[in-house]
Amino acid sequence: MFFREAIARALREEMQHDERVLLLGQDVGSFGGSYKELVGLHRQFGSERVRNTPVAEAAMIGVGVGAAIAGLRPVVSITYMDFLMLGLDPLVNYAAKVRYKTAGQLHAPLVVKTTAGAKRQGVAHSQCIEAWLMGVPGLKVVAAGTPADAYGLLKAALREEGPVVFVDHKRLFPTAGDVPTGEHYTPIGRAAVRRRGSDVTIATHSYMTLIAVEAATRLAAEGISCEVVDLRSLLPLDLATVCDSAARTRALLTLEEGQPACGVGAELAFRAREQLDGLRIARVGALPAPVSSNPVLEAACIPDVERVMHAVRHLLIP
Amino acid sequence: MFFREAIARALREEMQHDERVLLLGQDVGSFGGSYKELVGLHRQFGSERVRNTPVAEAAMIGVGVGAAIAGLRPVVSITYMDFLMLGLDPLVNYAAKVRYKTAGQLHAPLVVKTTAGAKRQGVAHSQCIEAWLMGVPGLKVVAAGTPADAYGLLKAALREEGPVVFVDHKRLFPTAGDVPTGEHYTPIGRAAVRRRGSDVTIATHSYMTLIAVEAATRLAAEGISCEVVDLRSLLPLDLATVCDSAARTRALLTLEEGQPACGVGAELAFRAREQLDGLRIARVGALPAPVSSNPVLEAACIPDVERVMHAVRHLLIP
Amino acid sequence: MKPDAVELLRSMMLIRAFEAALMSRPDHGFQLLSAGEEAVAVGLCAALTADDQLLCSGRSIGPALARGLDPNLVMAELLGKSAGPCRGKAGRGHLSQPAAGFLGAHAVVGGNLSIAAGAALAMKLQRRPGIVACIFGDGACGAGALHETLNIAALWQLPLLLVCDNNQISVSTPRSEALAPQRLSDLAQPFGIPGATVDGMDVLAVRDAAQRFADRARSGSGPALLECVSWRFATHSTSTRDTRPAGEIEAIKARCPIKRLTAELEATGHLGRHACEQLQRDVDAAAAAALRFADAAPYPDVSEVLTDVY
Amino acid sequence: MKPDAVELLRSMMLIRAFEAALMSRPDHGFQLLSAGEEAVAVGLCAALTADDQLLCSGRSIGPALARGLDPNLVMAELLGKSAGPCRGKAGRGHLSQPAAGFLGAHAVVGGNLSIAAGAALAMKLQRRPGIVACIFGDGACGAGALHETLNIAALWQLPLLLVCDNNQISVSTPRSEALAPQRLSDLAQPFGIPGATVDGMDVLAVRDAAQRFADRARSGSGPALLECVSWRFATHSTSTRDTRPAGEIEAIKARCPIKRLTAELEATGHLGRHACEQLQRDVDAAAAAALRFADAAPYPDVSEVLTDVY
Ligand SMILES: Cc1ncc(C[n+]2csc(CCOP(=O)(O)OP(=O)(O)O)c2C)c(N)n1
Ligand SMILES: Cc1ncc(C[n+]2csc(CCOP(=O)(O)OP(=O)(O)O)c2C)c(N)n1
Ligand SMILES: [Mg+2]
Ligand SMILES: [Mg+2]
Repeated sequence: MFFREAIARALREEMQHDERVLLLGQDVGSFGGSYKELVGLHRQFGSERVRNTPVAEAAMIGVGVGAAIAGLRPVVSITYMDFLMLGLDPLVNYAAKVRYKTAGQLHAPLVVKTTAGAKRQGVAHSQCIEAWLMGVPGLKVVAAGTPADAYGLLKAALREEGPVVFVDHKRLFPTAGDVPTGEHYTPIGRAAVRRRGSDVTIATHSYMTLIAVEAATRLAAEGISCEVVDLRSLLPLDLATVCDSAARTRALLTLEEGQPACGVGAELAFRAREQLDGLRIARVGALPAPVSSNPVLEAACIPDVERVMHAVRHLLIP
Repeated sequence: MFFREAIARALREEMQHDERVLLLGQDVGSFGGSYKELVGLHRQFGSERVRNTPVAEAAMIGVGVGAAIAGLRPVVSITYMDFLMLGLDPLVNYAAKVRYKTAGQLHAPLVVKTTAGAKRQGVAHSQCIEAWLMGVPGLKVVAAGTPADAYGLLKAALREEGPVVFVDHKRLFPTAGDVPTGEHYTPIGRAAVRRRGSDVTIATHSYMTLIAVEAATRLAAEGISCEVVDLRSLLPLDLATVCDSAARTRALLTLEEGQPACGVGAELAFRAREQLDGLRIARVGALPAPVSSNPVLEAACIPDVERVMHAVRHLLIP
Repeated sequence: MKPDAVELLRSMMLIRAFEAALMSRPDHGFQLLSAGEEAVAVGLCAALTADDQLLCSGRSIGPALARGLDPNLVMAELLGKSAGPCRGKAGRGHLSQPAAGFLGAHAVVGGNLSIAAGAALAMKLQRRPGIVACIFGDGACGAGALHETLNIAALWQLPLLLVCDNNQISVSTPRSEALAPQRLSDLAQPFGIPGATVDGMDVLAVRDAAQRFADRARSGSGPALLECVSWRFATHSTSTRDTRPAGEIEAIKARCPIKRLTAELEATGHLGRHACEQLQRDVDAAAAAALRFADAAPYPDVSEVLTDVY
Repeated sequence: MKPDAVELLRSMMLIRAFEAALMSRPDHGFQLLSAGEEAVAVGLCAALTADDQLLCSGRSIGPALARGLDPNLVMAELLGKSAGPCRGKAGRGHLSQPAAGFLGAHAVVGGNLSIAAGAALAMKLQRRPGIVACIFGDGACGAGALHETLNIAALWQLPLLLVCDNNQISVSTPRSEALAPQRLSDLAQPFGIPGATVDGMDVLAVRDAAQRFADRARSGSGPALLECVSWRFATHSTSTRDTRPAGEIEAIKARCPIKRLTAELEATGHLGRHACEQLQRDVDAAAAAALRFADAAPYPDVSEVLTDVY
């Protein structure tokens, strides 16, 4: 099953189970989403529950939160994560805080689904800002790297009591993978080991998981054994799985597509080192520049297999 | 001179020097700013150059950037850093990227002045999100801790070619300190050692510098000698000053008022450890919760002298 | 004149008395007062039923009390006590009691507009009988949130009543310096949303206009925008300086909505001087009781800093 | 009919030919085409002078060429080559050449509105003779950015001409599903800003309306909002599927602004068949030359990934 189909399936099942689930977003209707990840939902559930919205990210999230506190379970689709910036006020200043500020009188079971990452779309359609969200108490943040997790995490997100940001990735939609035919939920807060290895732990998420696995495969030919951990959940972080692995390998490489400064890797490194004394750590992320749509410059900016291999080799120099 | 007066003085001098400097913001006019930090500017420079705006943070920053690329040097005042969220799209998606995407045809000498931190104003008027900005290539980010730096950094920001976010703090405005009578500029990208010490380096910024110095004073009575580094510039970070200090003390405590996850401390720790093997590090930041206006809960959430002292003692346990 | 006018008067007087009592505790920090603007909240709430929900800006004391929240609980919340409906976590600016029809305050200017629309969407989709009302200031009319919300509310015909409490100032900025439109209710026009501007110092005018729009929304005919032109008596917050000349403030206070309704009721024989004094004693007593209640209540335990985050 | 109508025709034909040439290089990735909407950009640019600046949305090929940018450079930029004015860093969606009066494209829907207002503020404060024009789509009319910009532009009487290229669709979403207003130019009304709606397939109508508003802005009388009702011929981007039925697209293409002006010019004797064919050969040659130029140009060096960040 393709990643994009896994998303549609998760939404379809949850919308069947629960009348309160509805989908709001730009071009979520008969168009079926910018990456065909919503195909069929509009036909099945109609325009009441699958609603095209104006281009108004702030109000889209605001309306989503408002509907959530009043009893619905909205999924708001923000086509590009860059434009989540336009809706951070309702997400961060309201949704993430409403349970706290009302002392539990209200809660906001809202899922914001958004697409991160670079795929030749330029400076304002390529960013990965999930690290920002990791510093927002009250939010949960997940990022699937496989069709099975796209399915399982989205379903789990829709059963949460509070707001969840579900991050997918332009380059993942056309990837394929097994998804169990039976209904299942991927627990939020648990990482997954994608490949076993003994020399170094690569901790990553989303599309970069594929890059890490590819790098690991090629490094195996050099005699370097990489364990690849797909974080899946960024808030909360599954430190235990990362540390179990790193305790064995004694070396941790964090890999993210976004900016490394104050990024996912910086956080993971800090917390892993609190647990594991003397752990060797390096990080790989985008170069400190905007992501151009230019094929040469985009490729140079974001991490690729070569850079990961290089970083692993370098980390393992005694 | 009070911190708030240092801001007004910096703006006054730069507006006198350079006709292109203008000030845009809510209540920046005869009211003189929410913390009296702009008093006198409207009277001196008039409504053309000191412009009250509507409550429209997105457009305020957008207008600022637009004016900057077209030849002015605007200062946009965003009263509370929480509301910077409303203007992140023009700041991050445009201002920070315009030089890059035009290959240097355009640049945006814009200063966004905004006030961070908690002072009994509740969940949406207390946040410190400067760490988000540290992952935005193209931006510079400074945060003054003293009146002299408020003056010097703001003046330096106004001489930059690209966008600078100048972060001040509600609790700093009424603090006093020496400001040289002669005109001067604090170079962006250089930290300052506020107190010399030998056992531990406390790296911090903004209002937390005062907390760190107070903790250091009290720890001295216990025989613990703290060096306090005021980062002043968060992007770029002055790693050299922090590492010079930490190379001597062999222990680094990072202290910030905001959330530590993916925070300033996480970044600093990562980079300091790349330079200094085996450095002991701990971090102190807000608890993982929104900041309530409640006196008990606000005080519990954000770092105070006791928590810093406790963290230092704990870090120094062999 | 409708028979419930005395009730409206009492409600306005309670707000005024409550705020006076609150002001005797400056040690609890600043507050955003509703004095002068009582008629907007009270007139609007007279048109709401128990099925409805009300949201408002940080200037929330008037709306909360007008909506019928227990003054004791409101006072406790404002003073940060755990007896408040939000256990003192919300305090000023974020007060709420959804079970009492008060989704409540949000201190981000314009921030509650789209949230109110979302709540109205939920009401509509769940075929509940209620409507959603949202009070916001003139300041919020400069924010894009209003435009986005008007458009969505019109497209989806939401049961939403947007009420602009246009006190003609935002902190220190006069409305004329911040807003180009001559009448703020005109902002609804391009969207095909009905709008009206009424005298916000006249509680009966507010109530009648609100009733008309509320009935309309309730019957499924969609949103409306009601502008109530009011005057702020106090400074923006109790810790803010005023930039208005003292003489101007005196003139403003002369337009008091309470005095105005009192005079009308007395002139038409609906209220005697004695009954009026009794009302005053009642609300003063209620305010004093609220303060005693709040004073006696404890602050939340420090451990609550980490509860109800997720 | 003004004598420069043939120039307008040529400009529209150049855009069409340029895009046809560009389409022969799908290997360079998707593009946002202006086919069908040439009259909006060309009509507007006919009213601008060298002192003015133009901004636009990501659908920027028409605006760039209409503004007079060298097709060679534009093609190079779109194909990511370092001979482009932005050295291939901008590419589609972010094309600019400020020295040529084109502050340029910004691919955030609505994102250029307030930036255009800021540029207009700079023009005004520096007492420069120019005005700023900004083209945006109907989609951007759902965004709060328009409201905030209209308000500020009106308050400050900015020399700003806002031009909505209303092609009646946003990706797949028909304008009627996304926008409540009947006429988008009505959105200017509450702010006291003059607005007009013209046939965006009629380049002369666009030019005349733009000229009127541009003159007005130039004379210090402030901003205006011009809505041009147009039709998008192609899919949203060259990699997007179309949801419109094939028959509908055929009908749309029949309204071609180029055919229309050609017919008018021929009917009035301003253009012979021969001259028209010559025009076509000219623009085809220019487009082919642009493609050759761009193909021959190198990609930027990989080291440029870190240049011009600060
Ligand atoms: C988005 C945002 N920007 C700025 C502020 C700071 N602020 C708090 S109240 C206020 C004035 C708002 O004026 P108005 O909407 O007219 O309400 P009023 O205070 O008059 O009741 C401002 C600017 C805020 N809370 N939110
Ligand atoms: C803020 C924002 N949200 C979403 C998008 C994705 N997007 C790109 S173009 C587009 C359609 C915009 O429609 P319109 O403004 O009518 O312009 P058109 O494509 O018709 O020229 C959308 C939604 C974006 N670029 N920016
Ligand atoms: Mg007001
Ligand atoms: Mg369109």
